[in-house]
Amino acid sequence: ATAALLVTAGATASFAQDDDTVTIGYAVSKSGPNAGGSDMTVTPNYELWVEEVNAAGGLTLPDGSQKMIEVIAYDDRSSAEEVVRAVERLATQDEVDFILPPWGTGFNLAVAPLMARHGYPHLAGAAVTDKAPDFVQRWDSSFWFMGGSADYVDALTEILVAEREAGTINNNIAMVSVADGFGIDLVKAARPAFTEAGFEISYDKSFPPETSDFATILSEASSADANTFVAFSYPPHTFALTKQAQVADFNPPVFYLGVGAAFPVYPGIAGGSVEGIMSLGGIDPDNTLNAAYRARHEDVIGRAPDYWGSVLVYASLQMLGESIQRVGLDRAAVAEELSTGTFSTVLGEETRLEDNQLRAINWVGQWQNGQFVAVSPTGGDGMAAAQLPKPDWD
Amino acid sequence: MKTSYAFILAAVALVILAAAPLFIPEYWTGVLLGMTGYVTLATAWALFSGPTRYVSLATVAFFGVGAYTVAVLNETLPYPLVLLCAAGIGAVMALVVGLSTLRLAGVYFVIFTFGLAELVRQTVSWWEVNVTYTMGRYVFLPFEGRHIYWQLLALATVTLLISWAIGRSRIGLAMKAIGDDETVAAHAGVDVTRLKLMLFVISATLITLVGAIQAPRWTYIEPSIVFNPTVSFMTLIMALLGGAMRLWGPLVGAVPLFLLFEWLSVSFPDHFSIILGLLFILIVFVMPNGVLAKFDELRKGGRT
Amino acid sequence: MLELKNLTVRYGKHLAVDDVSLNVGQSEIVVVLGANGAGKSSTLKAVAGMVPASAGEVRMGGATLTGVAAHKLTAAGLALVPEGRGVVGQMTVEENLRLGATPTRARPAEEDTLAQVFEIFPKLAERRTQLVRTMSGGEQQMVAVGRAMMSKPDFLLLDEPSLGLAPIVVGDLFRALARVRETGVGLLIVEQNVKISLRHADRGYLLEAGRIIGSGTADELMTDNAVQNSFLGGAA
Amino acid sequence: MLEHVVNGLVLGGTYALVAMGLTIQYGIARIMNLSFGDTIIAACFATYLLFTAFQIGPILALLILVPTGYALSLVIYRIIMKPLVDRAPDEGALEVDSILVTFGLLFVIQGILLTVFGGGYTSYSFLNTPVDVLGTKVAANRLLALALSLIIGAALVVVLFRTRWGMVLRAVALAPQSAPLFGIDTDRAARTAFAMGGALAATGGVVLSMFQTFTATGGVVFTMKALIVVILGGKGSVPGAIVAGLLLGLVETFVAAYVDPGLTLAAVYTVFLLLLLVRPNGLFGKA
Amino acid sequence: MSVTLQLNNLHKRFGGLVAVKDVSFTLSPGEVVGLLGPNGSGKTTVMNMISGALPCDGGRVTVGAKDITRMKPHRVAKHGVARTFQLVRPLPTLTVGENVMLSLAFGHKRYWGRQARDLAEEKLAFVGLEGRGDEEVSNLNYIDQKRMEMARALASEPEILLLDEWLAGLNPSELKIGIDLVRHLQGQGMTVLLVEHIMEAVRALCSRCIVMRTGEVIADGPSEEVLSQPAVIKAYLGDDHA
Ligand SMILES: Nc1ncnc2c1ncn2[C@@H]1O[C@H](COP(=O)(O)OP(=O)(O)OP(=O)(O)O)[C@@H](O)[C@H]1O
Ligand SMILES: Nc1ncnc2c1ncn2[C@@H]1O[C@H](COP(=O)(O)OP(=O)(O)OP(=O)(O)O)[C@@H](O)[C@H]1O
Ligand SMILES: [Mg+2]
Ligand SMILES: [Mg+2]
Repeated sequence: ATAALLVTAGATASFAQDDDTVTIGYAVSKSGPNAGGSDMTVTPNYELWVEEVNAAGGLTLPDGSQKMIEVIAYDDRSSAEEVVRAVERLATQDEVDFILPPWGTGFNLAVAPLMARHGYPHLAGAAVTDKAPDFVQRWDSSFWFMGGSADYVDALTEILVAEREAGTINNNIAMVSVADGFGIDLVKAARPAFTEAGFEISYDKSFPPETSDFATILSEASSADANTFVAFSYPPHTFALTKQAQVADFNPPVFYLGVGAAFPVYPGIAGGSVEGIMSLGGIDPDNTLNAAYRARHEDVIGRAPDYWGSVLVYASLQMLGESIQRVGLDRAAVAEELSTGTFSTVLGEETRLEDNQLRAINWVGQWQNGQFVAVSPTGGDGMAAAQLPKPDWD
Repeated sequence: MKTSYAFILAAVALVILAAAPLFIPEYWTGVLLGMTGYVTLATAWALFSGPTRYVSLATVAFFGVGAYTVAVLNETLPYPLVLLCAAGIGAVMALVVGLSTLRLAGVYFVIFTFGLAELVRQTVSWWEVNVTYTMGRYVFLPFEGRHIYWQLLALATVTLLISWAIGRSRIGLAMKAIGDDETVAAHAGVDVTRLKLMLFVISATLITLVGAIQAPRWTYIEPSIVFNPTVSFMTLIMALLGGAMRLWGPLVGAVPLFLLFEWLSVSFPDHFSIILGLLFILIVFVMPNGVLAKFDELRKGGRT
Repeated sequence: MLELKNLTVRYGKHLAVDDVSLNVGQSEIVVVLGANGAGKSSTLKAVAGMVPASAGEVRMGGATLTGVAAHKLTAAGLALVPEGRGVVGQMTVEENLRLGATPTRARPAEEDTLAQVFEIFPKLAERRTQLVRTMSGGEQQMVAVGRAMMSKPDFLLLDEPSLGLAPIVVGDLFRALARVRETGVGLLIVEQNVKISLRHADRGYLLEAGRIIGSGTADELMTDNAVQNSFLGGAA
Repeated sequence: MLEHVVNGLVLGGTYALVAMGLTIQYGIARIMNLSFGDTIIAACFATYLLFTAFQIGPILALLILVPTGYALSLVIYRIIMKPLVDRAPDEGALEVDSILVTFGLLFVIQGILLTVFGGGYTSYSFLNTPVDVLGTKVAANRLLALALSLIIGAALVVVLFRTRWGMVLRAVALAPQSAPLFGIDTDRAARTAFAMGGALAATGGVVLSMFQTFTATGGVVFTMKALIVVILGGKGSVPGAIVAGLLLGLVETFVAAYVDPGLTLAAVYTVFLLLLLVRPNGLFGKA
Repeated sequence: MSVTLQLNNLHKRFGGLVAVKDVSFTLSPGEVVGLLGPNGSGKTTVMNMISGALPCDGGRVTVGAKDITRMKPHRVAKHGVARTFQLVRPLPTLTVGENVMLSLAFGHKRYWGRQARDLAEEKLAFVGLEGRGDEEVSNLNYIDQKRMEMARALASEPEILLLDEWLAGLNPSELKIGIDLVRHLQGQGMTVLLVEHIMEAVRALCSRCIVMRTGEVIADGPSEEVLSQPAVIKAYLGDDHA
């Protein structure tokens, strides 16, 4: 096996040096528990972007010449050790020109030191973390595109406060969260935010990620006298919570769920009854750039992107491409450009990073008439107004 | 005579392995690192599970606890002390587990240990969520791959030495006897309980240390990362493949299997599972008693 | 008639049974005597299909049985009580016995045979619901014989049935076997308890290092010098 | 209180349903089938495909997939397991071999599913309608799982303990070497049991797919949960699997309701470990 | 050299079944005593309780001045009590020699290395297995396995030996070898408790017999006397042996 390994290693190394192409490598979870997340938010966008760039003749360099993108993609099998080694391989064996990050907060952090050490700009597209400012200090060529939990929570709180004033909801919130980094980060931000806004958190529990039955949790939550139900959940939980809420006829005026509610398959899973459900993300249906992106995604990948992370990941790739166009393949220069430049992306004509973080993010979205529209930042460009209370389940 | 040759050979191999990171690309150091990690895990696992045939799936419980200890303490204690703490925690946990599982045998023990690993993971999760309010911890130790590799290499050497020493001692004989028939062993004067416990603790402590040493490599640690049951399964499969009853068995199982995994995932990232699965089935059919047994068989066959 | 013709059994290179020919008639008790390791058990196992014969033939009532799977042999009327008994320890006495009546041929008479077994081994009737595993060695042997009888065999092969049985039970067992024989069954018995087995047998064979070295009627063997010397320790 | 009992039983019914097939495969055919969960997932995907692409509802899918599961398992037994059974010198060897080979099989099934369906989350909605059980609203699809597990379980118990065929299967489970002496065709029994396990996995998959979100790589979770239930019940014991499944369902529900949902799984494992310590061979197991 | 083994009111229940009821007897040093009784009368259970394999429900076992009741088997072994098993139990992954070395390594002297190997060879030679220490156990035939088990028991250098049907399954000529071996031990002053159904062996070896029935001792005394008691004949021997 060793001999064979060396042969492949040699082979990949040789085309990496091919001057006509730009090699871009990534390791994503094609199998294992993280495959579901990667497969929705990260991998399709990487594929879409490469396909589009190559269809247009390749990446444009400052001198106007173009180079096709070669991709080296590995499966990290949802293991931290694998993802680290795969990135090491991309950096030191395949010597690729750029490395795209894996899916998930944990894995982005796992590879961050390596990317920094080897001088690769790290466009963390699918990682939600409040520590982003710290990380930017630590690894100055790291870029964070999904915001932090406080952002999402504050945006939600703002909406809740308005609804309470309008008399739509009472002062109680029932809140559940998945017991992993994502859920806990959010819930940790939510507790002080809600309390400071004068809300009472009358039910506040975390559940293990393996949980698949929510009958009891919802029945306890529904007896908490809360008009607001918030779940910081992952797709399997989001789906199960929805189905169970329908069965138990649990229909609080505010029904906010985590990852998965912004998936295009969600309405089908919920039996079509999604009107009024809120979650992270959301789009502006009138944004033509975004609409075009969604159409292309469906064309190339065969299915629609989700309404939250996908567009951010895709935008990060566009920014990478534009940076290369401006400064060439020098990674330090690209990092510098990412940090300081202004870009035209699916998010808007003037997308820029603040302190290496993308801040122009839609924090809260809501299903309205079959679309998952952004309702926050409230009053922002192209934002719809939240429509509450949520109507009855069909 | 033969032993001293073997020792010299092993020492030379060790020196070469230790010097390797200075000459090879970082990625290959990473491969060596991962491999050494699994060699240590499999050898340590086989220390207890090989002769006694108590198949343990608790590997990742100890591995994860080791990693977590580092994650929790790395900012408060000097690193060597952190490792010591990890070893201590692993040992104490193994003692408790060992004491409570003595009545179980066969598949009941197997699943018990699996359940145990899950329980540890759930408990750590719950503790972090509800008591310390932190899910996900950071390990910012200034280690590169090769630093971790050297530590693992040292641990692997120690583990193999322990395994070698036990294999030659009366304890090794007693462990094999326990694997065959505990009652007979007891009547022959073996304090079955104590011995099993001792070996379990040694094995678990070594496993804990592997987790502790590897932790800095991932920067970020949360239960779903460090308590990944795959670790238990891989360890088991590697040891069984090489032959868990022999000193070099786990090593001989871990190295090719690890390289195979690596090669497959590099060359066939999209069909890794299918190819791996088919190869696995093939291996079972071609080498029913593990790689070393197959070698023995071929050697014997060659002679006659 | 159960006939073994030139039966040979090898374990790898080791020749355990070497060209053995013998026969058992209906209502006949035939014993095979021999030292430990002489190949007695291997012979029985080969006949019952538990180990493959490397050469030779087994015929029962004219039909060739060589190569037939063990369970089919039982169904065809050949029952083996092996060394180590072959009972299901975690089932009850009654379940073991009833399981013995699995072959179709045994079904109709199941209740009658059961009654018969209980009559021969009253202890089993007392312990119908005890798990066989928890019974003493001797008790388990009774279950094993009873179970074999339940399959209504034409021929019953017993491997050291008296092993570990109290003297009184050994006597009872052989008397019971004699009664089994009266129902038309032929019995092929491997025994170390030479005296009592010859007392109840019609004929016998001597096996040494896998080969038949002598045979004769029970009476002949009883007084035979070779038997006297090697099996009865030269005593009277 | 009553509500939690109902919810607990309903949840436990799923566990029992999933575990029964495994306990039969392991108990009678002696195959420790690590790919059991992946078989379930495969059935989930098949149901999904039938439903979304061919408009064949899951109930009808049962009629198609259960026999398919049986037949495919027979084939798998023939091709992969039989040679191992034949060559195994003793039970321990077969156990090791079957662990290794089904570990491989797990990857094959997973790989096929990944190639065909991708790694994403899959879920659809069917029979997600409330049914009132003693004042608690329970999803019809989950109730179906409970009902099926009880019906199948009862049928299996009757077969195993009241019929000769069942006695034969149990004998093979308990003493495979001796079974031929009883005139039992062990190969056939093992084959049948393995295939029955496959059919039960298919049943579980069809039913689970109605309410569970599944991914191509999610089989391990089912395998391990099923193993926990099997072992807690006592290997090879169908009543054990049912009682253990229901018990764990109740434990989860009560802990979620009265203690903390975060501790449900911790509680399940604790109960599992404690019960095993008291009864080292499971609730219904015999030493 | 030997010590006294004393049982006082030993008691054992299995669920509802009283397997051993108030069994008391004493073995004097150097005595070879037959423990007889119908199948299931509790003989093996008594042996199990002496050797620590089963906990007693009541009663006391002493070796010399030492109370060994409820001791774990390995400690009982260190107090000079060794046993064989009713069905031979060789340790199959160990060689013949290692089977014996195990007892040497964990007996009270804890021999190891060269010395243990030599002693193992010595014990094997004693039972008639000289030169076979390196063989696989599976190469041994039945009687040789029995011999090895005896060697293993002797290797822990016991003063009291419990033999549970050690002679069963031997043919008459092999039986003679076995009987001679036990006699040899007797000559060395070993105290032996012998459970046996082969009456030739009992008559040849035991000066004294204890007979059990349904868990109780029904006779204890010189063999001749005991074996001719009507109760013993009725319960155990049958008319054939009368
Ligand atoms: N499975 C086996 N593999 C290899 N050799 C075997 C096997 N079974 C038996 N033998 C060998 O074959 C020979 C005959 O064995 P067998 O068991 O038939 O003897 P036996 O006459 O029944 O002796 P015993 O009185 O000890 O039961 C012996 O030398 C034995 O060691
Ligand atoms: N673990 C157990 N559980 C239940 N009953 C048991 C157990 N062990 C032994 N018995 C019962 O206790 C009684 C005594 O058994 P024991 O094995 O001591 O008999 P024994 O005198 O040695 O008989 P044999 O001469 O047949 O070996 C028997 O009736 C047996 O069925
Ligand atoms: Mg024999
Ligand atoms: Mg006994």
